[in-house]
Formats: sequence, C-alpha cells, structure tokens
Amino acid sequence: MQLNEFLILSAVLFCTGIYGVLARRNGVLVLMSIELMLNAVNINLVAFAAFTKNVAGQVFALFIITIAAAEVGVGLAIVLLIYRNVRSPNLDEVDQLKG
Amino acid sequence: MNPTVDFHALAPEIVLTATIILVLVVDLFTEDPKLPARVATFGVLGSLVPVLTLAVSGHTRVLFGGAFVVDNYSLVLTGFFLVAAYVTLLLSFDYIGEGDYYQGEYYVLLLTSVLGMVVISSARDLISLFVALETITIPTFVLAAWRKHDTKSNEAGLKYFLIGALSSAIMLYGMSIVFGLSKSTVLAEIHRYATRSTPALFAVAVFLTLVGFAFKVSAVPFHFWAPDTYEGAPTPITAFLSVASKAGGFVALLTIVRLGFFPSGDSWQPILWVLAAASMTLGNLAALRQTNVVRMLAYSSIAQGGFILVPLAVAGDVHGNAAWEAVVIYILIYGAMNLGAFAAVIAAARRTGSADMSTFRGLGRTSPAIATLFTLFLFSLAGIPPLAGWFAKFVMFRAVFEANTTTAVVLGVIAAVNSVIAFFYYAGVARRLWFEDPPEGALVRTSRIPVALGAALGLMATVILVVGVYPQFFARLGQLAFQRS
Amino acid sequence: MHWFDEWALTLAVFVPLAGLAAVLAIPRAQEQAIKITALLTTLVTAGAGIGILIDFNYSHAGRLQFIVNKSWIPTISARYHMGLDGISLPLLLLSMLMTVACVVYSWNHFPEPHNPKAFLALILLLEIGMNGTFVAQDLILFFVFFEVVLLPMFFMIGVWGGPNRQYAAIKFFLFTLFGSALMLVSFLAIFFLSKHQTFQIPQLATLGGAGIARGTQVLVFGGLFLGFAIKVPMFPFHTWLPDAHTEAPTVGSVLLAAILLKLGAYGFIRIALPILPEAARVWAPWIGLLAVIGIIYGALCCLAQSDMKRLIAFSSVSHMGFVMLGIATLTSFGLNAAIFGMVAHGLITGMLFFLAGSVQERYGTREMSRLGGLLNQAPKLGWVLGFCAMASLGLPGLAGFWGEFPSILSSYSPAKLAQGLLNGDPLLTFRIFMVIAAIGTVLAAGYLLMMYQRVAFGSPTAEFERAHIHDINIPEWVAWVPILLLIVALGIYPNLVFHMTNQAVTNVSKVFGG
Amino acid sequence: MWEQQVAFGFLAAAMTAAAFGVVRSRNIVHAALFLVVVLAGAAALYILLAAEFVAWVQVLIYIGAVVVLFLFGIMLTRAPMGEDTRLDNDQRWGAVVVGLFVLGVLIALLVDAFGGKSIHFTNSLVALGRTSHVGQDIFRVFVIPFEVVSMLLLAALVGAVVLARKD
Amino acid sequence: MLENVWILPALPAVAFVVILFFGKRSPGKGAAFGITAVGASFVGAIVAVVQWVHRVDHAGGSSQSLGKFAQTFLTTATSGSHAVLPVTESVTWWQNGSLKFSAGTYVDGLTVMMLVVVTLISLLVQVYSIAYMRGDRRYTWYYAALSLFTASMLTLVVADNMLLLLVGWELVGLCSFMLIGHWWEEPANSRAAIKAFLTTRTGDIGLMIGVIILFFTVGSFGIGATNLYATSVHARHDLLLAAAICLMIGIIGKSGQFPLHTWLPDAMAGPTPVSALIHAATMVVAGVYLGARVYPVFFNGFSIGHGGVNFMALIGGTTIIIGAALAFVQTDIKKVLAYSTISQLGYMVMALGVGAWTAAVFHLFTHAFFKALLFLGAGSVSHAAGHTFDMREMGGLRKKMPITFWTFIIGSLALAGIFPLAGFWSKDEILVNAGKNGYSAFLVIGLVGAFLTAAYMTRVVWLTFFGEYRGHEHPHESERLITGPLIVLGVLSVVAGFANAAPLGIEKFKEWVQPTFAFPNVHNAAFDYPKAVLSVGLAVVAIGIAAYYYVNRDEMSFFKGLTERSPVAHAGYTFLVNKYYLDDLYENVIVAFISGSLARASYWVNQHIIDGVVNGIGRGATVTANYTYAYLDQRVVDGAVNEIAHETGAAGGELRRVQSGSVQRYALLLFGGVAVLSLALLLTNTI
Repeated sequence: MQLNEFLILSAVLFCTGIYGVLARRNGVLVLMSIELMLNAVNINLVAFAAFTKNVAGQVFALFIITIAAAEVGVGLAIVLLIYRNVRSPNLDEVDQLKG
Repeated sequence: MNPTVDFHALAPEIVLTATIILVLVVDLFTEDPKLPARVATFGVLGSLVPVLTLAVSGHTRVLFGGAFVVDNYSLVLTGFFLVAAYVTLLLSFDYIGEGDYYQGEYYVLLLTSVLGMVVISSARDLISLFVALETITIPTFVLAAWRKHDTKSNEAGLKYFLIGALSSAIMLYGMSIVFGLSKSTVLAEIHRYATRSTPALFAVAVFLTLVGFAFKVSAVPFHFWAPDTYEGAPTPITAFLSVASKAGGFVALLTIVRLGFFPSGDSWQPILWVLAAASMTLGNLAALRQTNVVRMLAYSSIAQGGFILVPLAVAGDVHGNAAWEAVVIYILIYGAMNLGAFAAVIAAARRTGSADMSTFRGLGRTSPAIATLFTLFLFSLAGIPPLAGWFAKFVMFRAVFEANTTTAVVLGVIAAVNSVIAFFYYAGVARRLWFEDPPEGALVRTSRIPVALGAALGLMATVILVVGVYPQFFARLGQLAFQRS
Repeated sequence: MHWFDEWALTLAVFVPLAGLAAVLAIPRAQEQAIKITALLTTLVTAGAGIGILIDFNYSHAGRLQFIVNKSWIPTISARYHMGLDGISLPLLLLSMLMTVACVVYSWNHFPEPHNPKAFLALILLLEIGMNGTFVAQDLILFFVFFEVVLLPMFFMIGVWGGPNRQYAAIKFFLFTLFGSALMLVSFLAIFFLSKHQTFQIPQLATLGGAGIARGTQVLVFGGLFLGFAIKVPMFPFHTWLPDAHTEAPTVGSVLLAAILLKLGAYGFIRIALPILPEAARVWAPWIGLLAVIGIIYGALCCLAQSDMKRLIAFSSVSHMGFVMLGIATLTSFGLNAAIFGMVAHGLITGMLFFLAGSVQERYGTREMSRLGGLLNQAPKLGWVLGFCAMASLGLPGLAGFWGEFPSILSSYSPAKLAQGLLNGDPLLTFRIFMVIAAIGTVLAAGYLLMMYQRVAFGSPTAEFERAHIHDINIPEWVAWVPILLLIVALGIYPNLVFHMTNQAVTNVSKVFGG
Repeated sequence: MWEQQVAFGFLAAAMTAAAFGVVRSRNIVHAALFLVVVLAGAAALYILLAAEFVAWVQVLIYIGAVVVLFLFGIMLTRAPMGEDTRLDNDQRWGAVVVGLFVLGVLIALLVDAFGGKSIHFTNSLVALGRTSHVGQDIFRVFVIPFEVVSMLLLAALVGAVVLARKD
Repeated sequence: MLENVWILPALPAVAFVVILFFGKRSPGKGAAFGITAVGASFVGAIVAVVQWVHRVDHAGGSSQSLGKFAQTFLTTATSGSHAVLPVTESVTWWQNGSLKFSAGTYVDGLTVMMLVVVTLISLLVQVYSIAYMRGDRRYTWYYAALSLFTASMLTLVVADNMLLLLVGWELVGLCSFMLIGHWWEEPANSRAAIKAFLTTRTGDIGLMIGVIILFFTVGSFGIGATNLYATSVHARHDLLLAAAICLMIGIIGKSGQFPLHTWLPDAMAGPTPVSALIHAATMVVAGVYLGARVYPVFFNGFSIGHGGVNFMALIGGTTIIIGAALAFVQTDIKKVLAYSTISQLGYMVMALGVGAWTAAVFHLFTHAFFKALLFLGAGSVSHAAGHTFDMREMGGLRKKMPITFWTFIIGSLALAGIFPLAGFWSKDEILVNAGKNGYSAFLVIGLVGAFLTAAYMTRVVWLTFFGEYRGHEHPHESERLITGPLIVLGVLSVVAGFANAAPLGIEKFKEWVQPTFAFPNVHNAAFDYPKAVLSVGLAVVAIGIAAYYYVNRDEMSFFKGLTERSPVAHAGYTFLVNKYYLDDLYENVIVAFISGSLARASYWVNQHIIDGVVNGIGRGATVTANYTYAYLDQRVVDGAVNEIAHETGAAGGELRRVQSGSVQRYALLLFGGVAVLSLALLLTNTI
C-alpha cells in the first residue's frame, strides 16, 4: 500500500483539527479538535513504524496517547474552573489579560 | 545493551522522584503546612549532591542505547535547573504560605516539572525529549492557574494550556515526519541522516519540531501566551516559567539542534535567525509600552530569549564551541538576573501592594534596599558592566563575530540596536524608582522582607555581582559543558 | 617596595571599593561616620597615588610600570592587566585629587535629597571606574571600567540633579551607552582581526594594526571614534554635555568635566592611535576639523548663554576641542599638549564648576543677569573666580596656557598624512586649523570675561543688595587650595607634567614619524 | 492486497467525514460521538498496520477514558444539549484559510518526499507490532520516559483534582 | 648681576604674593613691601647697567664671563669676532620629544636700558601713589597689582626666548586689565578693562602664530637663535616675512597702533599713576621692545634695508597722524595724553620700520620719562582740581601749583621736541634716519606729526594752566610725595636726551645699547642740522599759532564757531570726535555680530538642528524644519523611555493590539506564522 495514503489522511485530520481549534468557541470542542490533531500524529507514527520497520514509532504513539490523556485531564479541569468563575465555557469570553 | 542500570547516573532523577512522593505523603499525613516545603527544599538540594559526585567522577555515561546520556553538558544544566528550582522555592514559601493555596500539591507539581527538566538535560532522542518537555509543561499549566479564585489566574492557565497543547501537537507532527524520514528517533541517527541531502519536507518537519521549543522559550511568533500568563500567574510561578521552564526549552533546542539537525544547516538556521530577530525586536518594542512591571519583564524576557537565540542562529558558521558556550553562559546569567528581578518585584509588591509601575514611584526613598537590588538586576539585564549581564551580551556578540558571515553580522547589528533600545524601559523603571517622589500615602505595608525571599535576593545579587566582576566562573562552566570527558 | 610595585595599581583602583562597602555598611543615620569613612578612603587612595608618584621611574616614563598581569577570563583571553606609563600617571593622579576635593567640598552641603550615604557611595564607585580606566591595559578591562562610570553619574544627575534632571540623565546615559556599544564592537573586531588574537593593549600597539586591511582599519577606527568622541565630547556629539552639566549637582559636574570627559580623549591616545595607526592617519584631518569647529562653536554658544553653569559647560566643548586638535596632529607636541590640556582643563573647569556651585548655593540662581557685584559681597570668592576665569582663557603662567599653546603650535606641522580635507594638502589644512584655533583663544577670553563682568563686577542687583553672602568657607578652602596651587605650579613649571608624559607620548607618535 | 485497500478507503472516508462532524456539528454531544468514530477508525487503521498493541491502547484509553472525560466536561459546563448556532467564533474564515493553506503545503511536501514509497506487509511487520516486542523496546530503551510519564500522570491527576474540586 | 638678573623680576613677584596675603595687616598697607621690592630691583638694574657698560668697554676680551648660550653661538656668530655677547642664563622649562625648552635671561644693552626705565618709573609711580591713592578702598590690592605688573614687565624684558616673552606679554596685559578695572563698580571701567584685554589679545593671535612660525623656522624659541637665523645668509625670507607680519599684528595690538589703538584712550579709566606707568611708559612700549628685540626678523622680513614702503613703517606713520589729530578734539586731559602716546608710539614703530633702530629705542627711552611726567602732572592737577580731568573745569592753575606747572611745561616742551630737551634728540634722530634711509615720505609725516604735537600740547597747557580757573574747587599745590617724582622726572626729561647727543659727540646710548651680536648692519645717520632746525622750527611755529589762537581767541572771529558754520569743518570735527568711528565699527558691528547674532545663531543651531538631529535619530527620521526645541524637550521629558515607541510610529500600539487577549486569535496568528514560515522553507528548499 502507498505510504502517502496514510500520511495524507493524517494531514487532512490534522488540518481539520487546526480548523476546529481556531473556529470553535466552546472549550471542550477545542480540546476535542486538539485530540484530532494528536490522532493524526499517531497515524503518522504508526504508518512510519510500519514503513521503516522500526517499533520506536509505535512506542512514540503510545507515549503520545498517554500524555494526551493527561493533557485532556488538565485541560478539562481548567475549562471547568473557568466555567465556574466566568459562568461560560466559551473561550472568547476570557480576555482580561491583553496589551 | 547492558541489562544492568547505572543508578549513579540516574541518582538525581531518583532522588527527585522520591522527594515528590515523600512530599505527597507528608502532605497527606501531617497538618504542619511548612513541612512539605521543607521536604521539597531538601529534596532539591539533596539531588544536587549526586550531580556533584557525578561531576567529580567525570567520564560520560551513556545509557539505554544512547537515549539517555550523562555528561558535563547535562550535569551543568541539571545543576542550573536544580538551583533555579531552589530559588523558586525560596520565592514560593511566603507567597504560597500566606495565600489560601494548596501547599503540598503545589510543591508536588513544581518538583515534577523540575524532574522533567533534569531529564531533558540528558535526553538524547525524540521520545525522551518529548516526554520530558511535556513533564515540564503540564504541571505548570496547573500552577499558572493556581490562584483558583482569581479569574486572571484562570485565564493565564487556560491560555498557557491551549497554546502549549497546540504547539506540542505541531511539534509532534514534525517529530513524526522527522522519524519517518530518518527512520529513527535517536538524535545520533537523525544527525547521520541530516548529513545527506534531504527533501524539503525535512526542513519543514524540523521547523514544526522547533515550534514546540519556540513555544517554550516564548519566541515570537509563539510568544503570545507569555505576557498574559506571566501577568496572571502567581509571581513565583512566573519567575519559574520565565527562567527554569524557558531554560528547559532552550536546552532541548540546543540538544536537538546540536546533536540532531546540525548538519543540514539551511533547514534550521534561517528559522532560528527569524525567531531571534523577531523576538528581540518585538519583545523590546512591546516592553516599552508596558505599565505593569511583571508584564514588562515578560516582554523583556521574550527579548532576552531572542538574544539567547542569536548564537544558536549563527552556530552553523562558528568553528568550535563558541556559539554553544555562548548559549549556555547566557542561560546561566539570564537565570540569575531574571530570578533576581522577579524576587525584587515580589518584595516590592509586598510593599506597594501591586505590580503596577505607578506604585513603584520613589521606592528608592521608602525602601532603598529593595530598590537598589531591583535596580541592580534591571541594569544587569540591560547589560551594563560590572553586572553579570554584560558578559552574557559579550559572549553573544563574540559568537556573532566568530561566525563572521553577512547574515550573522546583520543579526549582530539588530542585537546591538536592540540592546540600546532595551535600556529605555529598564532605565524607565529605575527612573520611577529613584528620580520620582513617592506617591502620597505610599508605604502600603511596611512588612519586613521574609527570610527566604531575602535569601533569594541576596543570592542572586551576589551571583550577578561576582560573575560580573569575575565572569570566568560561568565562562568556565560553559566551556566544560562541551568538553569531551 | 617590591610588594608595592605589585599592588600599587590594584590598591589605587580597589581601595575605593573597600570604602564603598564600608560606607554601605554604616547605617544611614550616622552621617558623620559615613563622611569620614569616605574621606579616609579617598585619602588612602590618593596616598597610593603619591606612592606611585614617588616610586615611578621617570627615566623610563615611556614604558609601563607597576604592571600587574593576571588571568581574568581565560575563555575569552581577557586578562586582569593593568599598568601605567607617563600618559596614565597624570590623569590617574588628577582623578584621585578631584575625588578628594569633591568629598571635602560636599562635606556639609549635600544637594537635595540630602542622603550623604548614597551620594558618597556613588562618588567612590565613580572613582573605581575612573582610576581603573586610566590604568587598564586590556581592552575588555578598559571597557568594563569605562562603563562602570556610567551608572553612578546617571544616578547622580537623575537623583540630585536640577529640575530637568530626568531628561538630562537619560540623554547622558543613552549617548554614552550608544557610544560604548560601538566601542565594544570595535574592540571585538580588533580582537578577531589582530594577528594573534588578543585584547592586550601593549601587544596590539606593537602590532600596530599589522595585517589589517586599510579599509577595515578605517571602519573599526570609526567605531572607536564614535565611542570616544561622544565621551569627549566632540562636535557634533556634544549635545548631551550641556544638559548633563546644567542639571547635575555641583560635584557631579566637577567629576564629569574633570575626569569623565578625559576618558574619551585618553581612549584615543591609549587605544585608537597606537592600535590602528593607518586609520588614524586617514581620520586625523577630520578629527582636526571637528576639533576646531568645536573650539569656535563651543565659544560662540558660550557667548549666547545666560546661565553661568551652562556657559562653563559649553566652554568644555571648546577646550576639549584644543585637546582633540592636539591629538589630531599625531605629533609628540600635539599629544603632550593634549594630555597637559586634559589635566589643566580638569583642574580649571573643575574649579569653575565648584565656583558656579558655590555661587548658586549663595544666590540660589545661576542667571548671570540677576547676579553681579560678587567682588563686593564675597571678595575672596570673586577673586578666585577671576583667577580661574583667567586660567581658563589660557593666560600664560597658568596651567591653561600649556594645553592650548602647544596644541596650536603642533597644528603648524602635523605628522605626515596622506592627504588633508578635500584631497587638499594636509599641511595647509592643519595650518588653517591653527589660525582658527588661535582665534578661538580670543573668543575664550571674550566669553569668560563677559561671564566675570556680569557675575563679579558692578554692584549687586537690587534683589541681592540686602542679602548676606558669606565668603568662602573652610571646606571650600580645603577642597580648592590644592587645585589652585596646582594651577599656578603647572603654569609656571609645566615640565611637572611634560617630564612624565614626554617619553610615553613619543612612543605613540613614533609610528607617525611625528 | 486489494481488500486492505478497500478497508482503508472505507475507513479514511468515514474518519474524514467524522472529523468534519467534530468541527462543524452544531450539537456538542454529536461532536463527541463523531470524535468516537474518528478514534475508532484510527484504532482500525492501527490494526490494518499490524500495530495491535497500539490499537488496543487506543481503544482503551481514548474511547474508554478520554471520550468519557469529554462527556463529563460537557455535562459539567452545562453545555446546551440541543442545537446551538453559537458554537463557532468570528474567525471561522481565517481558520479555513489557514487550515487549507497548511494542508496544501503538507500534501505538496509529502508527495514530494514519499511519492511512490509503499508499505510492505511482511511477517516481520506483524512481529514488529506484537505486544511483547513493543514491551521489550519500551523497557530496554525508554525506561526513563516511561517512569517519568508515570510521575507526570500522577502530577496531572493531583493538579486536575486541585483545580476541579469545589472549595 | 648680569648672570642673576632673574632676581629683578623675582623681587616684585615675591612682593606681590606677600602683599596679597599680609598686605592688609602690614604697616603701610602693603605699599612698604611694594616700594622696597621695586626699589631693590631698581638698584639691581643700576648695577646691571654699570656691569654692562664695563663689559662693553672691555669688549672682545675673552676674560669676560659668557653665558652658556653665548659659548654655543660664539663660533657661529656672524659678527662674533668683535661682538659684545649678551649674557644668558637658562634652566629647563619644559620638553617635547628630544627637544628641551629653557626659560632664562638674555641680557644686553637693550635689556638693561629697559630694566632701568621699568624699575625707575615703577618706583616713582609707587611712591607717587602713596599720596595719590591714599584711602582708596582697594589700596593694598592696588599695590599688589602694581608689583605683579613690574614683575611681569621685567620678565618680558629679560626673557631669553619668545615663549617666556609671551608669558610676560600676557601677564602685563592681565595687570593692565586689573588696574584699568580697578574701580570696577563703574560698568564703564570694567567695560574699558575688558575692551583693553580683548583688543590686545586679538593682536596676540598674530604674536602667537608669529612665534610658532619662527619656532618651526628657526627650530628654537631662543631670541639669540632667532636673531642669528634671521641675520644669517640662508634665512628663508618668505617665512621671515610671514612671521614679521604676524608679530607686527601683535605689536599693533599691544602698542596701540592703528587700527587697534582704540583701547588705549579708554584705558584712562584706570588710576592716573597706572596710566603713567602702564599706558605711557612701559607696557605699551612692549610692542616696540619686541620689535627691537628680534629686529633682524623685521629687518630681513620687511627687507627694511631697501627703503620704499613697508608694513611696519606704514602703520607707524599712519598712527602718528591719526593719534595727533585726535588729540585736538579731546576735552579730557588724560585722553589728550593718551592720544599723544599713541602717536609717539607711532614714531617708535615707524622708526623701527625705517631702520632707525637706535632712534626708536632712544625715543622709547626718553618718551618714557616725559610722558610719565605729563601723566603724573595731570594726576597732580586733577588731585588739586577735585578729581576731574576735564580741562574745561581747569585753567589758571599756574599760580596755584607752580611745581606741577613748571614740570608739566618741561614735559610738554620735551614732547614737542624743543631743543635741548630729551624729546628733541630722539625725535630728531628718527626723522634724520627716516630721511636718510630713503623713507622721505615718512620724514614728512614725522614733521607733520611734530607740528601737530607741539600744537595740541600748547592747547593742553593753555587750557590747564592759563586763563581763569573755571572749576569750583580750591586748587592747591600737591604734597611732596607727588611733586617729588614730578621733579625727578622733570630733571630726567631734560638730561636724558644727552645720552645720545651726536653733535656733542656723545653717542654713548648707541654704543651701549645697540647690539653688536646677531644684528643687521643698520647705519645710523649723522646729525643733520637743517632737518633739526626745520623740526624745531615747525614746533615753535605750531606753539606760536596755537598760543596766539588761545590768547586772543575772542578777536579771531574766523575760527570762532568755525565748526558751526562750515559743514566741511563740522564734518571733520564730528569725524574726529567720533574717533573715525572705529569704536563703532568694532563694538557695534564686529563684537555685536559675534557675541550677538553669530553666538545666538550657533546656539540656536545647537538646540534645534544638532540636538534635533540627535534626538531625531532617537525619534526616527522625522526631523522637520518646523519642529521646535520645546516640543522635543517636552516629548523627551515625558519619558525618553517612550521615545522609541513613539518613533516607530504605531509599532508599539500595533503590538498591543495584536496582543488582543483572545487566545484563539493568538492561535490563529501562531498557525499563520507556521504556515508562512513553512511555505518560505518549502520555497527556499525546493528552489
């Protein structure tokens, strides 16, 4: 199979993620979009692992999955905190700090 | 591969890990709020011991098939990180102690981040670098938002988190492609691959990888989080972010560029050049307009980051280690003066009750000691002899001259101009401190400087004075870091 | 006295540091203790100076003595290398003397906001930088000392200065910072260009820019030129000076005029000329041109002043013009004149600023239109002012003359230069300079006498008729008498300085066949 | 070979569609469910690439844990369950431009670099993905990262708790 | 004494210091010190004279003690064989390169002559001042200044090199400044003092440059060396000419020659004794002395030997007439004397210019006595007539104060050059030589000058001593301390001339004073009766006419109010009264321009252009013509810190706007950066 098929798929996912991160207001949705991007990366890695016959790629993917989980945990906590103080999950409503 | 693990080499990490767990336990089972702090401090100091013993024992130790290396380089930086962490702790005690903060948890997170730093200075492959970097970052996301009931602090945490997560995603994408091209995650292999002619994709992949570090060192245009986060976060954390975690980013950058991408110069040099120039200029210009001291320091540290990037950007044309040394020396000195500056800000803010510049007017009259120290740190940042800053700038320019290419010289000129511009806002603060009369009803609180804070101030002041007069200390360290042993 | 040879310069430079520490240690309340400590420190330093003066080997005034050359920053091959020859000696002593005078003078009138502790601390810090600069034999060391001077002066102006002090302080700092940035860059360039890469001034001087392309030399010299010229200050980089002087507290102005301005000119003689002789030849006519412009221009600006202190400030521009003219000729005459000129200007203008300060302290103004009849109300002060004015306008028999005349003399026959201005004959160029400079001496007489007439002659203006103006007081006498005596002594027997400088200067001018 | 090709084509289409769903859906819960589809698809791809261990981890951690977290988040932030037009902010078009731009650049580069390269499915590839093999690699080379990650997770846990708990 | 002549200046110098510090508390308020010192110097001078005369009479003998200098030059001396070498002593003063510059004394006839004149006049003046200045508010200071003056003047005289001479030259200028401004409460006085100082200093530019040129031509500052060079065959004429012109400018400034003479009349603002000493007898002749001292330079430079017209003679001649003419329109007796001094100095300079060295120096010698006498006389008069110098308030004093009257008469006649008084001999010698050396034009000028001199002196004498007293005081003869010096000077004015009375076969002055070492071969003309008679005749006629005019001016309706009637005469009158408008030229045009417009202009440039440019660089290239200092000042004071931000236009503001606070905006920018940079990389790496 063509390596590029996987890579381009991941590129598409990655850019979709980017779009999401930029265009979504809701914090949770932004987090989801980030997950999309990370998945794209994982697909890359696993594909390359298969391509290069080097298991390091898979290991890398595993680490990413783990850390992503931690990230999501922290991220959600922060969104929650904000929601508790600002009463809104929307990111564009937090802009006290500027200039 | 040797199944037996060299625990001496791992001792610093082990001590730190043990400390973290200990702190957690202590926090669970005691009421004394001071105890976790003490434990954390001793842990940090304790993990300095094996660093010293390793330094004494000399020879380089390669573990896990080259994924993890303990050599002078990593030892110097580990030492730096631990000291920085220690100072940060000194700054934190009273700050955290006085607010209604979670104490034990605070130290757990701080130490975890430090653990990441200690690891990153010995990490020699993409995976370790990535993991270490995240370990540095993720706890600080939380710490930035630590003042739970202050929406600014929350905002600081949020912004830091989002930009951080994004840039690590980008970095990962880059790393994945680097892996795909070089067929390995070990830097040595990548180095070998980079010596060949590479496709354009490699250059872009390198760039995407660098983005992650650029974010950590808050290089323009990946700096947006910095001012807001610095302003919102608890000041000790700001100090920590602007020194330790930033240095972490630089170390990773240094490692990956020097041991990984170095051979394909035109993939990373232009990028770093642009980042350096942009950071210096924009950082300085933005700093001119600030009315909040912390925010001003945030921009100033962006600019300083730009200065640190200069030697890296020209490293490709420098024979020998002058450029690398310049980076390390600059990091060491920068750490000292910036920590000092933030310590001074904390001390001053305890007096004036705010970090707003207008409240600092006439501080030279109301509390001369703090004002004097603050001034010292500011002018050291401005690079005026005999304060350590001049030497940092000096080695930077030296590297530029060593490279002696047109691009290098242009960058040098930009740096020179910026170092003059920078004087404006540093002097601006000094002006408020000394030339202006205190606002009526000044001296909000005339609380004494707490011991820990005083210790931090004194320590940093001594460092910048001694190093300023006898820079050989740090110069030698920088030299050692890149000596084969 | 072997140990002394080893330690003399280190003492001369770092005794003030010890004093500084002591001063900082004493609590702010005990002003008397602070003052005494500061005074003792400066005296001890001066003592070291005397020791050097005695121990100095005049038969070899041309070579460095009291050399101390230790490792400092090996990684960038910068060394703790100090030494002094006939060029450094008079300036070093000058700076020691003036510092003592300043401490004494400010004994019981510190400018607002009082705070003697900080004030004296800054003076001591200044002394470290000034003394160090004059004896440093390593470019980096030189740079560091050169810069050390900035901060104290910045704060002296900014904190104890006049109404417009912030502007003046920042301006002063920016100019000099800019200059020294360029200077540092040039130093680095020299380092990397020089055959065996070194920062040691003597070695570089012996190399004499060997192996550096002429064009490059000219460029690098340009950097040095800016760095030093701003400090001197030469037209048109002088604009920071009047503001700085006008706003600075008396003692600040004194040190600024007496010592700080010398650092720049000294830099030319010690570094720029010997290390880059080729470039010096190319630049000489231009330096000369700026110098004479400065002479006339400064004098004219003086004539337009109504503020006594500002007038004296501009007169510095004019006088340093003579110094630079002397340097520009690249001859032993010129350089001797330049150094003598620096010493003389240091003493005389320093005194003038002291006097301006005392006048302001007594009348509360420096507006010459409001002053008058000083000779009536405080005769002694008036006569001393007259004396200094005469000395400053270069009256033979007083120190000022020996800076002016030889420098004019020297510009009659400068060293062999490639070409003058506009590809003209260098000889002609410099002879024109000579005439212009000579005219400058008359203008000098003009503005100084005008100042003296307005301030001292006539009878007091209505507003001060009743005012009780007390004459010179003890601290002032103590601070001034040595300076006044020196002005006379040097004027009558100039060899006091020339026999120090001559050999050393000849070494420099040898290269130019001057 | 063709069946893999077909499977890939099917998965790719589904994942892309779902991804668009995640970023375009007007209903947060739907978005979360779309995300599940994407993640599952990714897992399937891993199987396809003979990385079984990774695939299982993907299923367990992502679908098992992360998505649940998201759902909790949605609940706790009282997000409107139904249709909500105001899920997007004002810079959508900027986002589109940037996204497409990056995509273009990436595809161009990828084609340039890996055009014609193909993955060979051999036994060695299958062996590569085996859990044992992966485990060995982790514990031979990546011990430190592994340990560090554990500390990181601990810290993240502590931190998340501190931030999230009411007080 | 010839070797240790340095003692002479040293004594008054010491006196100066002593008076300065102990004068007030000492008996005689310092006068004692001053007089003792200068007295001692006088004695020393006399001794010097004796020794010198002895030396001259026993010339040629190798036994005589020679100064080091003489030895070195003895061999090279052109006329060394039978020359009477000057006595020189010197010590190292300063050094440069391999050159060592000495300060020392150079004693020959000219020197000792000057020594005598200076010390004597100083002595008399100081004695005179005891009475004249009694009770002055700065009595002590006055004596200090006088001593300093004497010291400086003597230094100038004995100097063995141009540089030391320059020192003395400037110092006497300083003393003159201090003493003119002695009563500085009056703005007029201080203005006069400053005018004097600045004018002479303007001339000193010339002197300074001249000295420099000579130094580089000769290779030494030494006077002996200079003269030797100038007299040697291989002297570079062009350089000497340049030097001579420059030095001449110096002389013009110092010796009140046209056109820089205007300071001298104003200098009369000083106390009268000072005028006598400084502005008649000694300081003002310093210029002439310089001319005589390095005469070879002028002689060779202006090639005086060849007759025709030269700069020096021309200046001198012009000055004679200019000065004399002005003397007529003055009502202030001191002013008259001042102008007469100017014209007499003109005689000396002209004499030098026409190669009559001895005559010039001789006239200097005699003039010192009678002019000092006249000034002191005038002082005595004003002392009596209530401290006024306005002749309109005098008259008829001859009975009131006989001694003053007679001495004044003597002085006037001497000045008028009436046989056999001092003035006659010297002036006559000048005229004779002028004629003989082929300067007939100047001979005529000299004669005209003689005529005018006689006339205006008659006017003075008449207005002062004859007719009715027009003042309101009760004039009386002055006391001894004043008349004493008058008498001494009177006697000298009579006898001094006989030091060089050719027809009587006495040429001692020439013999003793005129150098024989390194001196151009000027040949002094023999006495010439026709010319002598002519000049005296002219003088007598002049006196006659003037006297006649004043005696019965009532009958002389023609002259009466002539100036009112004839516009020509009126014009001429006003022209004279306004001193040829020279002062207006200097003060209202030149000085006003420099210290006014020019100075203000350049200061404006400083504040606006240069400062502007500099700050402009700080503020970007936005320096425009209409941009003002205040505005800039304002801005910078606002905080130079903000300057850069301002300067980069909106840059700072832009950045702030970019930092909008919306995190997703940040993200967008971040990705934008990524996209752009990666595209850049893509292009750079593929192309």
